[in-house]
Amino acid sequence: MPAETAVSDSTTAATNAVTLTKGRAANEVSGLDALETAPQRDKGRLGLRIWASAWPKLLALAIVIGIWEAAYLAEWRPSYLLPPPTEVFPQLWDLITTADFWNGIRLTMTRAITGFSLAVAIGTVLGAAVSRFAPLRAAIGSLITGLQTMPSIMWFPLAILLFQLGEKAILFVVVIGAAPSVANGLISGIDYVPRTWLRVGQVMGMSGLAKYRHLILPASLPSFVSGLKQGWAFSWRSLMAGELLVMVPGAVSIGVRMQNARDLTDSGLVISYIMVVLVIGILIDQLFNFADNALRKRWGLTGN
Amino acid sequence: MPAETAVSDSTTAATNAVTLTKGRAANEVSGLDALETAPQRDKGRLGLRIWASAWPKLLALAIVIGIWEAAYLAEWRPSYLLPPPTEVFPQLWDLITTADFWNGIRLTMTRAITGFSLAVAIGTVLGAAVSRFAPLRAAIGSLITGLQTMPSIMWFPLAILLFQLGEKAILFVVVIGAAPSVANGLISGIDYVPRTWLRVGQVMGMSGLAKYRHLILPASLPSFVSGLKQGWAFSWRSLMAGELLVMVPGAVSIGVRMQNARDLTDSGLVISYIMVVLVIGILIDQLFNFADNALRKRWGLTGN
Amino acid sequence: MSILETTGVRTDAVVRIENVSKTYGSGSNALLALDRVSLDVEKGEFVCLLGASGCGKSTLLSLVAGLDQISSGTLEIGGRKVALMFQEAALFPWLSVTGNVELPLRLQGLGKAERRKRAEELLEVVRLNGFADKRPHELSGGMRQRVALARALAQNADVLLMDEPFGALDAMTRDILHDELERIWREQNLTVLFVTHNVREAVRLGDRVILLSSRPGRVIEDFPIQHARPRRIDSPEVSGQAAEITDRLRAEVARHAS
Amino acid sequence: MSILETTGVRTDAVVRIENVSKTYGSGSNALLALDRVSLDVEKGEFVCLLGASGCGKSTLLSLVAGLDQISSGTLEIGGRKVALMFQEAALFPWLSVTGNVELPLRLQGLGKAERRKRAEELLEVVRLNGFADKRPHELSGGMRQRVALARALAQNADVLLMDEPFGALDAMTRDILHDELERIWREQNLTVLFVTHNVREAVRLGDRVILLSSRPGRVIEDFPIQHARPRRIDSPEVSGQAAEITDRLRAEVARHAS
Amino acid sequence: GSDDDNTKADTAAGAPAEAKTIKLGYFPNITHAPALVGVNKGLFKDALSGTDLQTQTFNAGPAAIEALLSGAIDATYIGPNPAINGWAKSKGTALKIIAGSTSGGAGLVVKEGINTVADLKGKKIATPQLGNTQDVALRAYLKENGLNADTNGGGDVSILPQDNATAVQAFAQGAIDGAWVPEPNLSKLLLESKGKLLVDEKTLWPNQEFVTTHLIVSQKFLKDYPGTVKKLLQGHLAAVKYIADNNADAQTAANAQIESLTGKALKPEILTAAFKNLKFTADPIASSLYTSAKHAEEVKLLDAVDLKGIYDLGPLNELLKAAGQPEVSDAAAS
Ligand SMILES: Nc1ncnc2c1ncn2[C@@H]1O[C@H](COP(=O)(O)OP(=O)(O)OP(=O)(O)O)[C@@H](O)[C@H]1O
Ligand SMILES: Nc1ncnc2c1ncn2[C@@H]1O[C@H](COP(=O)(O)OP(=O)(O)OP(=O)(O)O)[C@@H](O)[C@H]1O
Ligand SMILES: [Mg+2]
Ligand SMILES: [Mg+2]
Repeated sequence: MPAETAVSDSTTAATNAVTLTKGRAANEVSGLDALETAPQRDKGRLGLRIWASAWPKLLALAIVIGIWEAAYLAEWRPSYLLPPPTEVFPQLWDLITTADFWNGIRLTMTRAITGFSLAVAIGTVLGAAVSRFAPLRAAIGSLITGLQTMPSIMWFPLAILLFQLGEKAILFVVVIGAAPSVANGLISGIDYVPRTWLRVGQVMGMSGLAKYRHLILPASLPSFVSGLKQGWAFSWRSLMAGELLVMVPGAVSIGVRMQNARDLTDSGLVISYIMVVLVIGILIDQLFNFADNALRKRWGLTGN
Repeated sequence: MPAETAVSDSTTAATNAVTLTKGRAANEVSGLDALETAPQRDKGRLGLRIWASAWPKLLALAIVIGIWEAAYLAEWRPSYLLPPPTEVFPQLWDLITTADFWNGIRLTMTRAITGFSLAVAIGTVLGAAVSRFAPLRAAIGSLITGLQTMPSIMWFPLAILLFQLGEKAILFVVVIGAAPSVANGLISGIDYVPRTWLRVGQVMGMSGLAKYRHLILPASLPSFVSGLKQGWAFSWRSLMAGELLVMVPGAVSIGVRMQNARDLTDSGLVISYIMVVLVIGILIDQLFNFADNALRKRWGLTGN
Repeated sequence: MSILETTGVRTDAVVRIENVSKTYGSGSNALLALDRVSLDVEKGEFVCLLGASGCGKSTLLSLVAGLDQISSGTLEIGGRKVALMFQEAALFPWLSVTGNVELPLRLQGLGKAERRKRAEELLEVVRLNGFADKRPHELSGGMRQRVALARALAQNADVLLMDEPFGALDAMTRDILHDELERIWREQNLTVLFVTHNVREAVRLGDRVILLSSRPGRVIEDFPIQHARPRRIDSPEVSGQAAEITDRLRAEVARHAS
Repeated sequence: MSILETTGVRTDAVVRIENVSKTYGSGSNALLALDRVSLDVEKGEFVCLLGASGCGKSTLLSLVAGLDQISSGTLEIGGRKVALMFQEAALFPWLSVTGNVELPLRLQGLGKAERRKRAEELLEVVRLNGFADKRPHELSGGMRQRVALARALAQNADVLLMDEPFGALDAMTRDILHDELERIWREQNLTVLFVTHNVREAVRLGDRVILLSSRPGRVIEDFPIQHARPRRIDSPEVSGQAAEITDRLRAEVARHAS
Repeated sequence: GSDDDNTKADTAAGAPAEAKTIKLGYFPNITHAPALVGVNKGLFKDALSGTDLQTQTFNAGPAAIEALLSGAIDATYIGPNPAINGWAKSKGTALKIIAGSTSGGAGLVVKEGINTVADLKGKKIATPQLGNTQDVALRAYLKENGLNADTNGGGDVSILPQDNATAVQAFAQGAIDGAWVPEPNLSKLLLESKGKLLVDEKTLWPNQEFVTTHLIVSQKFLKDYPGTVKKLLQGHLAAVKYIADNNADAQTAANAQIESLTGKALKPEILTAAFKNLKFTADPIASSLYTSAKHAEEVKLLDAVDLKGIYDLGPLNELLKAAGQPEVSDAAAS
């Protein structure tokens, strides 16, 4: 019977975890219990912790590179279509050691952060408004998802109409691509705030802004953070499209560079840019994870 | 003092809501209490309910068309860039009355649904696996967000390499665009399953598949549904890009038609297709809302 | 000598409940939770509610607090501030213990230092001063309930509604909190509506004990408690009256069960 | 005549707790919740745990259930099936009342008809037969607790851990459930570890009553209850022993407070 | 790819081998008119007796080149730049240009008020894509006239690589001052946005000819199935001839094909104007390709690339000779 096994299993684990630490003073107890003492050990052995988070990544990387190299060696496709890692990595290195590249990164990241911040601001206000006013929800609730599904490129005509060709046109494309996602995350978070909390807020006399500030926003934060993450993805993709709208003298944005790499049918360069975009995406995700972990710790969802 | 006002307000409301219905038998009580009797009234007056959900949409539509017409009349931009509603609507009508258009819709929707289903299946498995196995999470958790940020067009070379030119290549672009979003929604849902429930599951002896089936999936459903919604948006956008990969003579997909409308700088047609895509997005969102509302009702988050 | 006796005026009702009914759901699914309940609570009065599980006590409190809408009847609280301590602690997990207690103070616009001071006092009242910085999930069930009590007291309301506030507490802690609650009630001239399953507790604290019938809830008896305060929960008077009320309650449940 | 006396063998321990300590957190934030607790529970024994709020009763149960890991000591339950009824009802909101009760049955692989039948029986035991299709949020606090009891019973375990199972129930419903629980315990030869704040309830039900000290929890007294069953909660014997235990408990709390 | 699903047909020794199927790519674009007309009128089908023709349309050069390189298609109509890129990246192993298709049909359209090259100073000019034919042409033209422009959009003249749809709209709205674009956008700018033709690109070339589109084939396919390639060329020549002989009918056919592929036809006036600006010829105008590549190198848009051998005009010339027409040359301009 599954139930039986499971319980006895865990109890056995408890029994096994017993050690010699009996009878120590409270803050001396350390034992072998992983969950219990994780934070303490962490301080002691930061290196170990980093290693624990790094080895799976390195392994995954090694596997991908292995498959890639194998595909190359097996001559699955001609090498000008699928260049081997040994060719691409030097190319990537050459790329990222140019000042030009970093100027492009700076330009693109500036746009991404500006656009995303704007999208978050607008999306938050929109989400809060839609979830608060029933007629607004009926009017534009579904439109939000509709807007999300619009390919960025279809906003180009409108962007040009409204903003000519300029940074603002890019920002417009980014914001209209990402804000609905942020709004949707917030709306779904608000919709799932447990009723008990809402009632607590009501007896406390919360209303209007105070209610949002002290109850709704913190309570819907998990879903909101996940909405932000999706919003980031949307804003980045919209930006990659939007950057083709405007060229700024001096620095060539990542979006343009990616497009060029493809236009030139330069497989090595395309793969290099894919890696660059993935690394940026991974780094940003780590930021979100920081926020998320802090949140889960506060909420008592981690550890023992 | 805000607290005071709020409470007395709601109590006053309660007092006002008092009517002549005193002393009726239990299932006869109806009164004027909106929250209480909503379901009953709904049955009686379906028309009213539809109207309540429709008028804000119609109003919003009227406002948008009004602004548009005003912009046209003010000759803000030349009319070949911003044609008036009176020109676009006939054009839209002409468009949607052709059999060709509907063939395109059928083709595109078939692809969208196939791709999305596949993305959901893969995303769910991926999300469940990542949230279950810590090393997998460390290895590819962040990569999932990284993948999401990759513009669809960058997958074209890989799609062609792997699948040549065919429906499979399109599906690949759609799935790789949408699956990470579904996975992320599930992961964040699982991360926020209240600890109490997990403990209840543990004492019940749930483990492995049973745990996912009976506890984790239902508990993370709200976040999962919101992930699905985002996933739909991603898959649709990826599809619009992916459809440019393969063009099948005869039935012209919506993605190709949109691109072409833009290439022809046919503003009226572009606006028509924007409307078509928005309407499709809105309809799909309504489907998600059905699911969502059913869910919220089950969870006791709606009504009184 | 109870507050009721000192104030004396019986027309000064703070909470006026007249023929209030409450139905949940509608159609064939309808459930009549309260059936024409009438009850007046005077200013400064301490009223205890007793009744079987599911008879509608929590429902009544939420109606008084304005959280749900009544189906018929009249309910007036005359614009007074109402605080409700819920049956479940319902603390906010994203706030620490002090954070939870300080929140109502914040909403009242108190400054930071003042808030801190007041929260400390309140945690002292519920004997949790050492736990100010813990999170709700690090507390035991009884401790959470006490934080919820401190939070309700922080609201500084005129009318305090309490739904089984001491259900998860051991007898000793409960005794202490009885004394504290009685002190605060007296000092601040609060009006209290107190739901409990413990008949002795009701007699220990209340000016009146109201008995509700089983589903649908209806007022079936109103016992005035005349014993002089301070009372002790294990005193013979309290025990005696509690036994009397228990018999009445038992009779009602038996009647209902048949 | 208690089950303990009939089984007789005191070495047949089902739950063996030896010198178990439990610390939450670490470093300066560490909190010693249990301090070298030793306790053996025999097969078929009904053991009640008493102690002040926050003394570690729930912690002990969760250790026995294998939900948390002990910090030091030995804990053995010999591979037996354990069910735990949590202090909060913790029902699954996405399942109806029957759905919640049927879930453990489903995990045991029972067929649909059988499940339905068993769930009906269990809801009958907790007197909630009319509420099978309601959702948890439509129940009162006490009703939820009873559903949680039915769900725990549905697990068909050898060892039943109960954390203040009747805290939110009125005296009458509680009496009924005492009888039902005693019957089931006897019929299925269950081993029960029962946390309560109600000393009379402990004496009414238990073969032994264990007293825990305040933070950190430590066993300070072990009262065997010898009165013949069936007992009545308002019988003089139960009251008398309850008074004795209460005095001891009060002394402990007073000692601790000083 | 063709290597997978084609088996060499049993033919008599010495006879050119034929593939079972040939996958031909093209764009639903007026500069690919021979393909449009050929497919629409069944001219390829007629020529490719015994070989099944599968067509595949693309939206832009990179995808077509990717498809050709990975074997998803065997031959395609394409512009000179993607062909050069594909040649360069595969180090001359992937493809061959086997015929020309289209010449001319590009130019610089500017706003009112710009009358000479000198007026371009400080202006914003769009081109379709960094390093493509038009982009290179503009840069070379500016350089010749003493104006500089860098690849980052800076210099005397800001060059903004931008897709044609964006450029057309931006021009209509006055967001840019001019655009060097191919047909049909050239006609669109002239007719709809009332732009002024400052430079007609063909005036910059000898004989007023320069390649816009040509037909390429994968080297592997060419090697395996020279017979099929020849038949493909036959179809191509037939299409070119058809356009020359029945211009009006060809226009209709091309537009019909565009409509069936994209759901929307070109406006008749644009169609006519574009056709007038374009010249359809099987001559690949090799000299313009070399010159364009040299220009690209000069403005540092292309690394030095050896284009020697990019043409294989043997089969084409055989067919031309058989038809009594002049042969074409793959020699660079002297
Ligand atoms: N939100 C709701 N929807 C439907 N029915 C409800 C809802 N809340 C309560 N009820 C029903 O109303 C009745 C009274 O519930 P209430 O919570 O007021 O009982 P109670 O007296 O507080 O009981 P307890 O002592 O167990 O807490 C119960 O039968 C319950 O099922
Ligand atoms: N997850 C946790 N993290 C940190 N401390 C905890 C945690 N759970 C319990 N504690 C602490 O352990 C001590 C014992 O808690 P426990 O819940 O076992 O008490 P209890 O005896 O069940 O009390 P009550 O009768 O109030 O339910 C308390 O001081 C509490 O603050
Ligand atoms: Mg209640
Ligand atoms: Mg506890």
